[in-house]
Amino acid sequence: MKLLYFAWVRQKVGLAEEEIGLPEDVRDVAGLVAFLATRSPGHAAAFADPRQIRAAVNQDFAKPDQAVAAGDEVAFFPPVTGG
Amino acid sequence: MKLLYFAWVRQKVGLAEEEIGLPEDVRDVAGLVAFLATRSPGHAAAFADPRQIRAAVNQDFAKPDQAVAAGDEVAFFPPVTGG
Amino acid sequence: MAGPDIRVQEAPFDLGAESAALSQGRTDIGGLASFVGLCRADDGLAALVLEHYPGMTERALEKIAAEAWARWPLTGCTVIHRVGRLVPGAPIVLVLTASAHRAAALEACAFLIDWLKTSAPFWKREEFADGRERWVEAKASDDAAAARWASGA
Amino acid sequence: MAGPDIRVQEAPFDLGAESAALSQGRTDIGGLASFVGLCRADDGLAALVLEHYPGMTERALEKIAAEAWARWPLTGCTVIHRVGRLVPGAPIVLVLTASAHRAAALEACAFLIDWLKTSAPFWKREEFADGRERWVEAKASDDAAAARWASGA
Repeated sequence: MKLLYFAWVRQKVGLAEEEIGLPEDVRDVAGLVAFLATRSPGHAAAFADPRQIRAAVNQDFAKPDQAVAAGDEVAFFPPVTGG
Repeated sequence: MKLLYFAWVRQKVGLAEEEIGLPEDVRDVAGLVAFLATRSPGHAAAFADPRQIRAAVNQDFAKPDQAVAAGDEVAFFPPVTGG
Repeated sequence: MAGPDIRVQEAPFDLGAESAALSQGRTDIGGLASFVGLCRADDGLAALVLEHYPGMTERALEKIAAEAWARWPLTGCTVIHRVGRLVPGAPIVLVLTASAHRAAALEACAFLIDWLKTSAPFWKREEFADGRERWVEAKASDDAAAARWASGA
Repeated sequence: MAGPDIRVQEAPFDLGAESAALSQGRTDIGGLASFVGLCRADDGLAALVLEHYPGMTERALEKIAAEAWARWPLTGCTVIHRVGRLVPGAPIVLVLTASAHRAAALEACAFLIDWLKTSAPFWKREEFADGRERWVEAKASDDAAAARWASGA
């Protein structure tokens, strides 16, 4: 699975992107967030408050209960502030 | 009194402006319209339907009951269509 | 900027130049909204001839712009309305509003163009390719658009 | 015009040139509305750094613009959003809409900028003169502005 991080999520994780093997028991965005929070102190800091995190699966905004699969591109970021 | 005409009011009257002596019994815009309608066939055509006419007294939009005096500049025109 | 900049002129205007004039060298503007009204070639229109009431027209525009200036926290406001003979494709009117905040700029711009349509002494005559002429009639929809603002919408 | 023209770029844009590109040679446009968002120098801001999600950002802008295109009878629509490091006074975003009718152009322009604020993957980091940095937080007022359109207002 390809993971992308943006804004302060990227800064806290310390990576702009990474490839991971998706654990069998991770089925949705919320589960992926919980799993990622255990990967490193940086990940833990980035995902400490899941309410601050937004996600996109294959470049579409995704809710916490959206399903994820091994071939997906999943991105995590703060609420957007364009315009 | 200085009178100004615009758009089709000007075309029907056949004048862009004229100076008139204000009859004593003409006290407001509606009275002035009724008086002007008697001045010439052109005036009569222009002022045939007072509902189609708008007025300004001293360059402010004016209602039919607005008072007019000899020194005023009074303009007549159709509803505006700018923008 | 001391207040709104109002012009009634025959000459064309330049949106880019007017917008730059409002924003150049400033760092307090968050949003710049503009509206340009253009002459359409409906029904074989050859030209629009715009007539105005010199003196009163400028006063009416100043008054409308001063009202927008009082109602929204604007940092700049330019209104240019052309008169004379305009061919299809030609720009007729420019409204440009600047503010620290986007909503103020957008609302003031819409307010100004709605009021210009109903409250400024301009008259449009249409000249058609076949020689016909017709004075444009005021639209009830324009009155309704302007009235929205009066009711505080 | 086949549809909206969407660009995400580091380079500045030119309102006058973009507006001319939408209207030049056409006689079916009655109104051209635009909004330019600029970088303000609030609180000693030295620069805004705009990050985006290449690929998704363009898709999101295409989707928002296609929605505006479907909802209003537009004859042209240009959306340009800059990324990278922008100093106070620099233009950040341009929304330009053209239509036969002014209300459609004005409404589509306001709709697009409201949705851009809440639905396009951009993130702003503020850099201050004293070395501090801060990620801009999403505003509830922006969500409210975007939600207005969803309710059919």
